[in-house]
Amino acid sequence: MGILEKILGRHPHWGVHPDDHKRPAADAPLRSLPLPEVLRVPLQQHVGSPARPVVLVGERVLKGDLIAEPNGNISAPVHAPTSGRISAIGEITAPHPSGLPQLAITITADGADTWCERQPVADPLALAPEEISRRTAAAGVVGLGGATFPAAVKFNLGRRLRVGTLIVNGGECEPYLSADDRIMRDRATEVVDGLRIVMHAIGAREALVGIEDNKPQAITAMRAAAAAFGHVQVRVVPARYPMGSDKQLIQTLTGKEVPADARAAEVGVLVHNVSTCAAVHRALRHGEPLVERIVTLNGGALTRPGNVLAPIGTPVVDLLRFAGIRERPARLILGGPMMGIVLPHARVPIVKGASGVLAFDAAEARTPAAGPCIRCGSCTRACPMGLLPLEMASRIDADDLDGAAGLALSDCIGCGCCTYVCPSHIPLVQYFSYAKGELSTRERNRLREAATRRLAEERAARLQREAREKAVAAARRKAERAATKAAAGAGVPPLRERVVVTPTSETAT
Amino acid sequence: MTAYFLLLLTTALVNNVVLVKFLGLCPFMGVSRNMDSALGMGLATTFVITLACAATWMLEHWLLMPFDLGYLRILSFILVIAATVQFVEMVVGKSAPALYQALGIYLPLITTNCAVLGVALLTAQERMGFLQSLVYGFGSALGFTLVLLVFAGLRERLALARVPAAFAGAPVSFILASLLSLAFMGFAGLSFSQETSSCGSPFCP
Amino acid sequence: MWLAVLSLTVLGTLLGLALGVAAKYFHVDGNSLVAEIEALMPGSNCGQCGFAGCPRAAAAIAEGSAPVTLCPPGGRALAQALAAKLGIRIDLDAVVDHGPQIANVAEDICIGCCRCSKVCPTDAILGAAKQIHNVIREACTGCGNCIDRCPTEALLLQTLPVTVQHWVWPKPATTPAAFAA
Amino acid sequence: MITPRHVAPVAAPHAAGANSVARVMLWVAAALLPATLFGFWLYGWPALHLWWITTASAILGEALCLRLRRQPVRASLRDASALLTGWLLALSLPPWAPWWIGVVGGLFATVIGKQVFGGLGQNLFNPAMVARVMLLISFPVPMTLWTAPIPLLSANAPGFVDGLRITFGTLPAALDAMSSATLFGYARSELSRGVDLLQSLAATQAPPLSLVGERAGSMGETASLLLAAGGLLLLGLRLITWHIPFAMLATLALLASLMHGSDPARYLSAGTHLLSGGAMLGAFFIATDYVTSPNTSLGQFIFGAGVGFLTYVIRTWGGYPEGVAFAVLLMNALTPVIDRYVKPRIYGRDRHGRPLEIES
Repeated sequence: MGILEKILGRHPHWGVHPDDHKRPAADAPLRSLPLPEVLRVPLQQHVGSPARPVVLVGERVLKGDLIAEPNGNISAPVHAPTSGRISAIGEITAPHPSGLPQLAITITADGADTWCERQPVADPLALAPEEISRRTAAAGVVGLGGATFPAAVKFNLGRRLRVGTLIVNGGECEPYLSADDRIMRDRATEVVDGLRIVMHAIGAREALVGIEDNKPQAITAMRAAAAAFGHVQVRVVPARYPMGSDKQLIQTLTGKEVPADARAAEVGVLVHNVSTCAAVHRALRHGEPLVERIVTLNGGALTRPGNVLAPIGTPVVDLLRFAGIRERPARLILGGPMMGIVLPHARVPIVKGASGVLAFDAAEARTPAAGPCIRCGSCTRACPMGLLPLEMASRIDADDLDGAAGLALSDCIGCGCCTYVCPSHIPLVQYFSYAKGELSTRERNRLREAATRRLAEERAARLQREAREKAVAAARRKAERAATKAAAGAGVPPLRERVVVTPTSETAT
Repeated sequence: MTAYFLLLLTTALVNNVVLVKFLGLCPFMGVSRNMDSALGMGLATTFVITLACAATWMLEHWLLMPFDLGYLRILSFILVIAATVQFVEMVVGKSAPALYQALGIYLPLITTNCAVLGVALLTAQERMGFLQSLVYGFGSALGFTLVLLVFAGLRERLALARVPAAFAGAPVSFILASLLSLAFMGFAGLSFSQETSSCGSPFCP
Repeated sequence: MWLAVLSLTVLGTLLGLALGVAAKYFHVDGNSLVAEIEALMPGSNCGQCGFAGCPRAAAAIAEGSAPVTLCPPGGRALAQALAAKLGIRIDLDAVVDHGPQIANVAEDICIGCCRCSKVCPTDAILGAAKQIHNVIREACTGCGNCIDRCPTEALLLQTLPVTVQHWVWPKPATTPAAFAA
Repeated sequence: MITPRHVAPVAAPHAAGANSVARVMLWVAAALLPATLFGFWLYGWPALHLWWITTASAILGEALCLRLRRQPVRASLRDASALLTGWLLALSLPPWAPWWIGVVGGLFATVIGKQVFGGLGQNLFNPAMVARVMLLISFPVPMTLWTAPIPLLSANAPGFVDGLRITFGTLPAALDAMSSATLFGYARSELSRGVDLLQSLAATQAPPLSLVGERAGSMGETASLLLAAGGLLLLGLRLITWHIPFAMLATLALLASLMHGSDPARYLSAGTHLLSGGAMLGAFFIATDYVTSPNTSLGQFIFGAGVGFLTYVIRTWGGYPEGVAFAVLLMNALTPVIDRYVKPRIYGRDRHGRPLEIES
């Protein structure tokens, strides 16, 4: 971190270096949460369409049983996190800042925690890559770093684009969190085995494990576990937020830049989180679907911060009680302090992407009041994407969303560096989230309008057609009447007259 | 050559047509909402002024002076300028429809832009040579474009500022223009000749 | 005197001729502004603005005889887009915007009279005579034309509920109070 | 018990850095302090009086406007930006200028220069320089009446009361004897009399060029070393970046050396340009004003170079002997244009904002 490194250019020029608050939670040994009585498992814990329930209320399930199946190409199944009875399928408050309802399956635990029948694979590396993808998908493994993108979909993408390098993300740059740190320290062999399975699944030649230099024990453990495998390298990266962001880690480790609007796989790399790799290991070697994860419990309002192994669907309140509550939390956060979301209340469940639950005391939750922008440019220097946050925010403030989009608003990764460094404490990220949401709503409306336009045109065409048909029919009736009259008069139907009438009525419409 | 360059510089900066001579204020306030249209307006005006300077020089020297028709000067100059503007309008409408729409009414209004007539009349009044009047016209237009572009940039930023309601709109724009004028006072008396007393303009009284 | 008249006449004629030739050469057809505005409009021709269809409304907006805030289905976003296109400033707060709405048929009081489906600009109402009608959610634009036609008041406009997927962060407050420490 | 009290959803991040507007402003003030104290010592009590009058007027103007706009006055004043504006203006005034110069200048700076545009962060020109240029153009005589240094506690330095009399009343008759010329003013008037620099600078009455700052000039601009030290403090604290000061001083020095080299009899040397007038104050404290300078490194570099270039041009060929204030204002005006055309390269995009090619 010295001046020398800065001059040599190894120190990234972007990002921030917040106070990490990782200890003592990171050094406390991993504990297991006593089984909660009730688990609420949301049907959407991943990017993509929500899963579809395959169980009925009152049904008994075993731990690991499929309770909701994937729905569509990008989706993931959901499994029972413990054995028990399905007590409800309905709406609960989502772990989402909006506090809006979301569908979930509620399981009342029977306390036995009995596993269903598992199908372990002795040597996953001997399986066909497609089979690994299939089993990973069936186990409901999604990106556990927070993005929650279905892992198997990424495997297939990597295989199709012939990705050569697997990057394993052990950055964990978010302050307070140490779930990945803990898994690398305690389960390094599982992580390394998992990443070798992932490499096999995508056909990668090498794997780079990037770990921030503030986790020396994790680095040692991972180096020891990976020592036997020459194509797995553990690389130390500077501790700098947001090092754990895909694009920044790829740039730091390989020097490659992912072009805007392109996927990492297109430049020959694929990023998976260390916890995801461990989950792949469990899915293949043990046949266990993703039903539990390590969650960091941290924050000033807790007495015993640390990492716990908790079933998916555990209500946050159970976790907090387990960690001991010092005072009423001033703010509850799911995830890290930089990108995490505020929880509306403590009864919401944890999901697959929940790397931490933070209970902030009043001092930690104090938000300085926002002032006017003084154009100091701190945000511009901190932005890891090289954007101009102040310019975008001032345009959004003046309702010029297109102007902000013209400054590459869509490239913003929402890391929060700009807001963190802002001396005026302007909620820049919220401006960008608002604008992104509003722009996508507009885009949706635009598509809808195009559909409406088509429908209106179809209706106009239909009305025209009907009018024409009516006119034709009227003309025909008239002609027939005339014909009958003529026939009554002369006895011979005047055939030519009928031929002449039809085209004139056609043009009249 | 150096003389022409200095003439260009002094007409553009020292005797700036907008901020010092206060000519062409209508487009200066009207087409300075955004930088793209300001640049377009500036280029169109540059074209018109330079062309008008050439045309009016010819008019002056080949028609008005030989036949002693000095009293027709303003009338005939306006005629020529109007025709030039019409021509420019057609060219812009054909080649840059977006700019044509952005400039809107201000494009035909270049006809009545006093900067154009003013510069043309000044060149006639000062009895400049052909090349000199061309440079003078081009320099003035360049100064006009520069100031218009700078002012548009400032106003773009002003549009994002939280201006008090009492000053929002035209008032703050005029204050801004006055401050810009204040800044341009720094060029006052700029002189590259040996003696520092002259104000640098060849037309300085 | 004659010289002045002659010289100005000749000058004017020459310039006029030159411009005439140039006008031929640089000819541009049509007013593309109306077409551009029309492309921004919803296109359902619902008639709530008081004009017979979106093209008429677009023409009126282009010539300045109608305000850009005239379109209720377009809401605030459309008003803003139109204002940007025409380079005018508008007071966005004055535009009424309920958010997306759709019509809903109360099935127990629908008598199947078919009056509503006849006025629907997008053919979004299904139903034959004496059958309970139904609204196709995807096709309904929430224009409200059908509401007044229903003899039993079985049709109501409903604001679509916001879901977790479609929720948008609110814009940060910028009132002077936010400046207070 | 566990559920926190929320009103509206709070957006991430839930952590904030320690920086604040007040911290920035107060550090800048702290960096100005040595040069300011030196100015007080050098020019005596009148300088101190003018300083507080100007600063108080600036703060008063700000408070008045905030009140009229119904904004929280105390909270907004706490950011110390008005203090700094008044302070910088005071440092750029002739130290023995009468009180009304300070009052008019201070009020003009915050009211017209800043609050009319919407207050902190919304102004387009540096408020202190707007006020200084306005004063210079409107009141050229008192604004170019310089005092020779009469250090406090020296034999003929005015006392506290005499100081008040100088600032608030009429100038004592003795002032004529004390009035002096800045080096630029002297060089210019000698040149226009036809005396070349080689002779005029060698003459005994030539104002000295002092590294420490014992020369005639504005209250706070003479102590070049102290100003540079303050600037280095700001650089060290990363409150400013090196681009603007370096580009400005380097451009000024480069131009001056080139011209001086070509004709030493007509053009002053680089050292003179750097150490006289407001070059140091301008480079470190005025041109670096966040609000009115570009916010990308390259933009700042261009901005600084522009200020240096224009300063040299106005000093050497312009109608005014000193050009920093004008140069800063002119470049302020160009800032939006610079920001428009100079943008940082976005990750995954080229300089023009187009996505990078996918290399396979």
